[in-house]
Amino acid sequence: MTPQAMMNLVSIAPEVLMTVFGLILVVLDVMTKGEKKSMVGYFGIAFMIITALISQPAIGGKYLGFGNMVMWDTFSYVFFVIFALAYTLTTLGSVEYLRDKGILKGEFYTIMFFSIIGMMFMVSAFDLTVFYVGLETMAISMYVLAGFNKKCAKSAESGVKYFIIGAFSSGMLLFGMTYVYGATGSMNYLEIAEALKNGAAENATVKIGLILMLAGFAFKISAVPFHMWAPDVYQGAPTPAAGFMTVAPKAAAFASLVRFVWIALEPVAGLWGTFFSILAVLTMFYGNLVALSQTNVKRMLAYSAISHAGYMMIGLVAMNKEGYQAIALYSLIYAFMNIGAFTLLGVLKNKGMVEDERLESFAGLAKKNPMYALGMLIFMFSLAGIPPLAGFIGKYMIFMAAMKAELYWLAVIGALNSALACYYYMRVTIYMYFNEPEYEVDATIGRSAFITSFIGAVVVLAVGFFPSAFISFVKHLLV
Amino acid sequence: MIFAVLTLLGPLVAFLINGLLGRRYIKNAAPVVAIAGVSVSFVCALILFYLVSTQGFSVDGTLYTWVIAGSLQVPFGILVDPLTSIMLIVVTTISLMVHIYSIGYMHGDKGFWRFFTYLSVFTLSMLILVLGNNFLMLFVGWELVGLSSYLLIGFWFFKKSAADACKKAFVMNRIGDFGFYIGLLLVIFTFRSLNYSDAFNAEAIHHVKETTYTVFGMNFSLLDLMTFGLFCGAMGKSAQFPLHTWLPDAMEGPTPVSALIHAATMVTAGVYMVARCNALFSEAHMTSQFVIFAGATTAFLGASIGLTQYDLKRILAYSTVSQLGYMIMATGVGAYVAAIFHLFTHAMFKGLLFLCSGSVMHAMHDNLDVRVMGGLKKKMPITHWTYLIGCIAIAGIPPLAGFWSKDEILAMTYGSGHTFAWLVGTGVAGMTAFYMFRSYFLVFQGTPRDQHLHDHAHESPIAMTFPLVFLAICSVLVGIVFGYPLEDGFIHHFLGPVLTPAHAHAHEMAHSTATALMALSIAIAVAGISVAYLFYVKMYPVLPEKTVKTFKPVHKLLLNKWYFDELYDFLFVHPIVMLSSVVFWRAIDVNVIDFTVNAFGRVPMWIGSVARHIQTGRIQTYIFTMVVGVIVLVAFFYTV
Amino acid sequence: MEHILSILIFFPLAAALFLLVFFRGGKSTMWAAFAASVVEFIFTIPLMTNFDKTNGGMQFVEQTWWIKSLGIQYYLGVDGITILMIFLTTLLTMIAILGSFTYIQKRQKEFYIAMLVLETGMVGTFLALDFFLFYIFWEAMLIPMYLIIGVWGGKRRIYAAVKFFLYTLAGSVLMLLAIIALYYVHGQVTGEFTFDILKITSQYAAYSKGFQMLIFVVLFIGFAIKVPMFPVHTWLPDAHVEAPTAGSVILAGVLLKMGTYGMLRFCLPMTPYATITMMPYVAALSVIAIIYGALVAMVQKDIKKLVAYSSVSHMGFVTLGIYALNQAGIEGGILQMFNHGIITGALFLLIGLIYERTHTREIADYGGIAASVPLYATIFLIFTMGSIGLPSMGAFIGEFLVLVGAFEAFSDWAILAAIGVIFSAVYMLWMFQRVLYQSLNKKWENLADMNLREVIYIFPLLVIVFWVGLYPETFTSYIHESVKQLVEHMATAAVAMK
Amino acid sequence: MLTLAHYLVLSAIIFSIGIAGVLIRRNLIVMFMSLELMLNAVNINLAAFSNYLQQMTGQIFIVFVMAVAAAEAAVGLALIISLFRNKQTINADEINTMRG
Amino acid sequence: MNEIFMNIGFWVLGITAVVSSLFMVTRENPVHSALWMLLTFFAVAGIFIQLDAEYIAAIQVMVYAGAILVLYMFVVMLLNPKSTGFIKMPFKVVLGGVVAVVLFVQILMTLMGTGVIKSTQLGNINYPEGFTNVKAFGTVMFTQYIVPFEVASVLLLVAMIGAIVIAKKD
Repeated sequence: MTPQAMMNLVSIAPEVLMTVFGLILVVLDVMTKGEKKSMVGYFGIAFMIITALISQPAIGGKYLGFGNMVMWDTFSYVFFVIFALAYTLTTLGSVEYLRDKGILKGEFYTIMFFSIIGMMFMVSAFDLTVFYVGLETMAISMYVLAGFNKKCAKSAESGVKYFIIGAFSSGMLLFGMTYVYGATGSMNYLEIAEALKNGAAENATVKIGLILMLAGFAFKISAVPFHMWAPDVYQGAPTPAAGFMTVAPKAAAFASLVRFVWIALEPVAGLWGTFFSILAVLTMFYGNLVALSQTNVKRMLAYSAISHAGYMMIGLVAMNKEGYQAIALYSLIYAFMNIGAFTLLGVLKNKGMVEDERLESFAGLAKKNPMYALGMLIFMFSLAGIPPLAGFIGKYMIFMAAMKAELYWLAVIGALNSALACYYYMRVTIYMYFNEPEYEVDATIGRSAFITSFIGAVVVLAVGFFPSAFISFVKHLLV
Repeated sequence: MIFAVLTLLGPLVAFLINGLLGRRYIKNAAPVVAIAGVSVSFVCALILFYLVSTQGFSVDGTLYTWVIAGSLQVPFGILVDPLTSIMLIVVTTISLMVHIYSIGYMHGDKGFWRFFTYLSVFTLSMLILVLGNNFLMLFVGWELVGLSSYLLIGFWFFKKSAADACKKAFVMNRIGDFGFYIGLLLVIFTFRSLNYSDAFNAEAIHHVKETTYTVFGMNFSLLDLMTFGLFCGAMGKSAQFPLHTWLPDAMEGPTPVSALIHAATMVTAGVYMVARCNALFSEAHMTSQFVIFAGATTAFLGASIGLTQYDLKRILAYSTVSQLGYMIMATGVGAYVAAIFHLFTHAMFKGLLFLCSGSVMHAMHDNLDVRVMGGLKKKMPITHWTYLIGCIAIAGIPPLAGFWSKDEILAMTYGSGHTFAWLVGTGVAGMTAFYMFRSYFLVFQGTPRDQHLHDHAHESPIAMTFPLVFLAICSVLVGIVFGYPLEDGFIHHFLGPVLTPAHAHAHEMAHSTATALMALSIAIAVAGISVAYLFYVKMYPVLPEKTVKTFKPVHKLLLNKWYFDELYDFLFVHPIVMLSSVVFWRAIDVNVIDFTVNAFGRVPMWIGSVARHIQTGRIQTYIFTMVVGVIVLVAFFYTV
Repeated sequence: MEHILSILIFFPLAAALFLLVFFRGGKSTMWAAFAASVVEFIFTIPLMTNFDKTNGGMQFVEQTWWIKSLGIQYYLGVDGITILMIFLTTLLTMIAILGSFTYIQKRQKEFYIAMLVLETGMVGTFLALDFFLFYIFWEAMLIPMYLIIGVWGGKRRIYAAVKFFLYTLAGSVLMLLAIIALYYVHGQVTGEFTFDILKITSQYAAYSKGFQMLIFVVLFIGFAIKVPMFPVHTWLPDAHVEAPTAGSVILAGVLLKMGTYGMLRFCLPMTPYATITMMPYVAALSVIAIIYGALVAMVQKDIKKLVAYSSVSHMGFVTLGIYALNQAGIEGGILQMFNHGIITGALFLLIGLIYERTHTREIADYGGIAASVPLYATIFLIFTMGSIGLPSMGAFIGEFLVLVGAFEAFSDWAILAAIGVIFSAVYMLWMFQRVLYQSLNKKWENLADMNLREVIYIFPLLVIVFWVGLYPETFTSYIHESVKQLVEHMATAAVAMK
Repeated sequence: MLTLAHYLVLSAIIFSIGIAGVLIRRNLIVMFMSLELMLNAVNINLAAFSNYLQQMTGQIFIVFVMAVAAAEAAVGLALIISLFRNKQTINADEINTMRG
Repeated sequence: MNEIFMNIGFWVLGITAVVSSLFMVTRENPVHSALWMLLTFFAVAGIFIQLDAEYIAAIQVMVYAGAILVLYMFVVMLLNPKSTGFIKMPFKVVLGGVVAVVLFVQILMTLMGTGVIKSTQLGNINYPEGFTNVKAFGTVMFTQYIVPFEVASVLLLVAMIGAIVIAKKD
């Protein structure tokens, strides 16, 4: 094998491996019945672990194959691990939920699994075609996941909403992409960058094309004003799917965005810097302010997810190494805390411990079920970014990046927003701990959901105390 | 040194024993402990006095370093000099007598042990006050006697009046202490030390004599400012105008307390302090003028109010105020020795008078209104005679104690050229004689006005009469023993070295003038007594009633104590309470600050609840927003 | 002795975990928690005895990398300024736990766990020498305190807890940015990117005046909220009133000290130019706090609220002393921090224990109870007097030193501050009179006096109050050298500034 | 003379009509059709640029767009059917149960 | 001659495409809309041919007109939805139209502002010797763009599974 062929193979090997595993899952799905369907998910976890173990690139190693089309490096790997974690946690947390809802189907896991392949392509793409197809793979999977609970009108509604708006945004993305392609003459990131450097940036169509493209990206990361779908979709989607959707696709969008803007758009940094700083401010404020007035916890978490995208955008705007490292770390931590929170939310609701995710129905949860209340408390404070919990480390890295880039004003706005955000997270804890229960419920929660929330909580605590490992994990990231 | 420490230890140990074990174990044996403690002090005081007077013994030692802050080091130190030893004598004597007296007086009270515990605290504090060798020790004692006073006035705390009175006493004193505090700070600022030995160093004082100090943009002489601050403390403690109003109210406490604290010892602490700081005060001319003014005013105010009161203890209280005014006035004119001398004699006879009043009260079932008494001389002979001796002493009839000291003060005042002050002083002497004898006549002479009460009256037990007799003897003797011959007696030689000799002026005064003054003051006293006799024996009750009718507004003014309490309420208490509750608390704290704070919470909530309506749930709206977003962004980037 | 500081920090946390796993609430939990706090307190004794008082620098230092890639260390140390605070913290926690045995009736296990976790946070805050570590502990304290107020508090506990939390948080989020800014600026100056407090401090001369001003203001606001200084004090009355006794004790006793501690450790030495410039303004704020706090305290109807406002007033003295920037002032400030912790802590305990019996905190509901609870009355009186600043008790020494220091630095403000001495007597005694004196309210005729447990937990405080008052050197000797260094540091900076 | 601009403008017109269609119609299926219209506009652009740049990339991208369009059509219509089963409507105005 | 032919072709096809898409958007009956869309698809296919993309034109007809449109028709028939027409509020209809126009104007202005695009005349793509459009397309597709092509297979697989799982009646 020539070195080039070797390179090619390595660059795409993880995805290929994943695809093979995905196909095995499809087969497994057919072979299992009823309760056993959860095996599909568990096998998926095993496959993820296998892939993660064997696909780890050497530190600093870059495998760019297929004519600069796909890149496998630490950056891709770290985000792959994030997706894998999101998958693992969601799978563990979802079995019980799906069973209770009567939608325990292997497809849930298969689709989630394939969506991760799409995300991996998005992240490792060095060419807009690969990126686009990966993006759509992910997006279509997400539409399906959102509408997965067919019997529930809300789920169907959220699926359709997500789908229509998503398709619209990818239309805009594409339209923008065509102009960029037209002006630079290529779909390849490196060539785009080259062309932009050589004067294509002067071309006015590039500007409008980029704005349309970035708007498409902004849609994926749910940045204001392209965020409108997010609360409705998260609220309607099956809770584990919602948890997954707030984490993995967003991380993928951010990662691919980082790749794109750092490599392809490096010559027009001013443009996207301004673009995302405007959006970051809007996103943080809008997400937090509206979350304040929510009475449905799931919806509140949806808005909070929007605001978290705002914080992460600060890392993007910082335009330094710390910035995207912070984004990676943030996504990683966010995976644990948000999926943990969503899992708990879903399970508690299904068991009747909370009603309809209403805030008031959380009253006295600490009495009804102290362990889960404690878990929820940890997730809430972590999301709020209170040390020593993991969420703080994430925010801290973001602020570090912003300060380094001398984006003081953005850092200040971010900090103020995180103070503002505290209130609505706290409100959940207020109801859980400070109020008397509205009604008594006797219910036990299954093992897998417990494990998910337990892992989430433990990691959230552990990262708070020993962030070193996590930080050094992302420290080797290089775009 | 050892004796000095022992002096302190006596009451301290007594206090600890009674305080910790009193309620459960000692109970009625409390006086034994307390008296043992104070006896130790008394004996030590006598020994110290003996040593100081005969061997020129003195101590200025440090027990340990108390406060250290950078270069400033304040020792917990003891100073024994003639002034101290005199004060020790006064304090321990009266204290011992009151302790003994209290066995009888407080017998059967629920808080018997508590009372003696407090008395021990007081004695201890007072001893710290006089024994300290620096300003901070003085201040400690100063505050601690305030505490004891608070505790003892409020001994019967379930009476609202007592509870009010003790608080008032403490707060009024605190107002003075504020000044004291500033004084202290200025002393530190000036001398970098709080030790008397550093502060009263003539060279150091000379050094800062001309220095001015800026406060709130105004320039003052440093010494004036410092001494004025210190004097504010004295005004509080010694009940000088305008901080005098607490003392009469303090009579809510048990009578022995009034005798000990509010007549003989604590209230004279101010005089002691000014005398102690004579080195500073004599250089501070502005302050001296103020001291004289305050003293004279107080003397007059006290006496004038005393004229009309009907409550026996209040009469004595105003008399105390008035006498304190005398002493302060004396310090103002530089007659420190005279002031201390008067302090000494006053302690004896005023202590005696108060104890007598307690005895009367005991007999009259705690009734103190002089209008219902009368003719008690038969029923209570010892009380009667001792009270009479006290009255004569205070009126200033030779050779009893009051004459010697009071006359000296007046002479000094005249001699120093403060004629107006002298005039006031002389007038007050007459008034004093009048109202003291007024009380005497009303209580002991004449016919009983409430037969029922009279029938049940009886002489007090021995525990109470013994102190009366003892103090009566003292009242007769101390003046002549210590003060004879006038201005050249034992006390002058004794205190002279510590208290700057008072007067150039005095020595210049012709002998004939001195004699004339003496005669005048005796005459005034006699006149006062005669008028009292006329009013309250001969022509009672016609003449008093007629006088009251004639001078109705004046009488009312005096009866109501010049309306000082009401004035203070109107000027300070109400405005401050209103300001605090209406402006500071309700308006600023709640409605401005907290409102703002809550607004930081509410405004985002409000914005959020408005902004959420953008989220209509319709796909078209969402897409519309996206498109508008793109349009705006495009427009933005094309214009930028 | 090697890891005494780490032990001090993490022992309570370990104990909390132990409680979490092995206990099910009830009596045994209480005693276990108490035992843990006693052990923790005992750990401070070797710390106190082995402390080298002639050394003004950091002692018992522990230093390893925590997050090496970001220049964050696990760096602990204790100096004269902190050691008293450590002592205070462990002592008060112990007492507060003992004082909660009967007060806390529901969810006992959680309560004691929260208390122990809180202790970890507090000790950690005082010991951290790494800015990042400090911030972690600083914020981490909020959660247990928030729960203590919110779960076991009074009627308006939710409002109070939220207010406490958000208020403090709002102050400290910007602090985080200031910390990061210092990190970068220090990095630019020296090439070494670190959160080491001592290193960042040592480079103060390299920070421009404008930068110092900015950092100062941000840090100061964060700390001032915690102190709390006028006009950011309004969380305090609510939090104090609603918190359970132990919460109030810790809040008043330790948490408020964090603000002033922060000023001493950060504002002063790190941004000396700004400190010197801002000195008079801070003094003005302090004086306003002293007088305003006292006046507002005077008209309160709720005992706890009154004591809460009195804290504002007393803490005003602390800040006044600290910003006098001289030996006497700073020492006085530190000592006053200590005293205020002891005295106000004791007052809250006393109020708490009577509240357990009467279930009211309205002053008007009481009256004359000294007749039925004489021992209580006596002890209450002692602490009332202590709070007033009666000589022979601790607070006097503190106030005195503060005023001496302040008088040297800004005499006019010191004079105004001394007025607080009057008002403190007014409001405390007025309250005392209305609660304990006057005629006995018939309702409380059969009120039970303090029992043995209550006497036991008050007793150490009683001893300390007099100890500090009569022989403060036991305590001040710890702080002399450190304060001296700090003052010299400020003086050097002042010279450099000119 | 046909320039690149002609095609680009044509595609822009169709794209705008597509957007307008999404915005003004309330039948989900028609809205979806409008989305297809937008994709067609994209395709015209791509083909035009492909011609202009003299390379195949643009045309190849069209194939991917079509593949995606087909996939979307499958999933999207399935979702619409699922919604219709639940709510008996495919009226965009009526699927607003989640809002605020 | 060729050029005139091209010109005529463009205008005819272009106008057809625009008009038919306008009709598609504005017809109340979804079936009509679908039929108008069909016309648009054909017109666009013609444009592709003009742009030297014969292969694309072919699959445009096959995929869009043949597959996707049929799917639409099928669903329309299946659901036979009662609701047709526009969103109810005319104000919003106008607003929707307005923003679409505004966006169009912005794009137009951009295009007009770019000289290169305005003046470039399009011609035929020059293929290497022996290459036709399809061959060239295939060569590039299966060499350079093999990866996205493979990814597209995953995409279609997901879409298939998803469509089944959603549409299937349990």
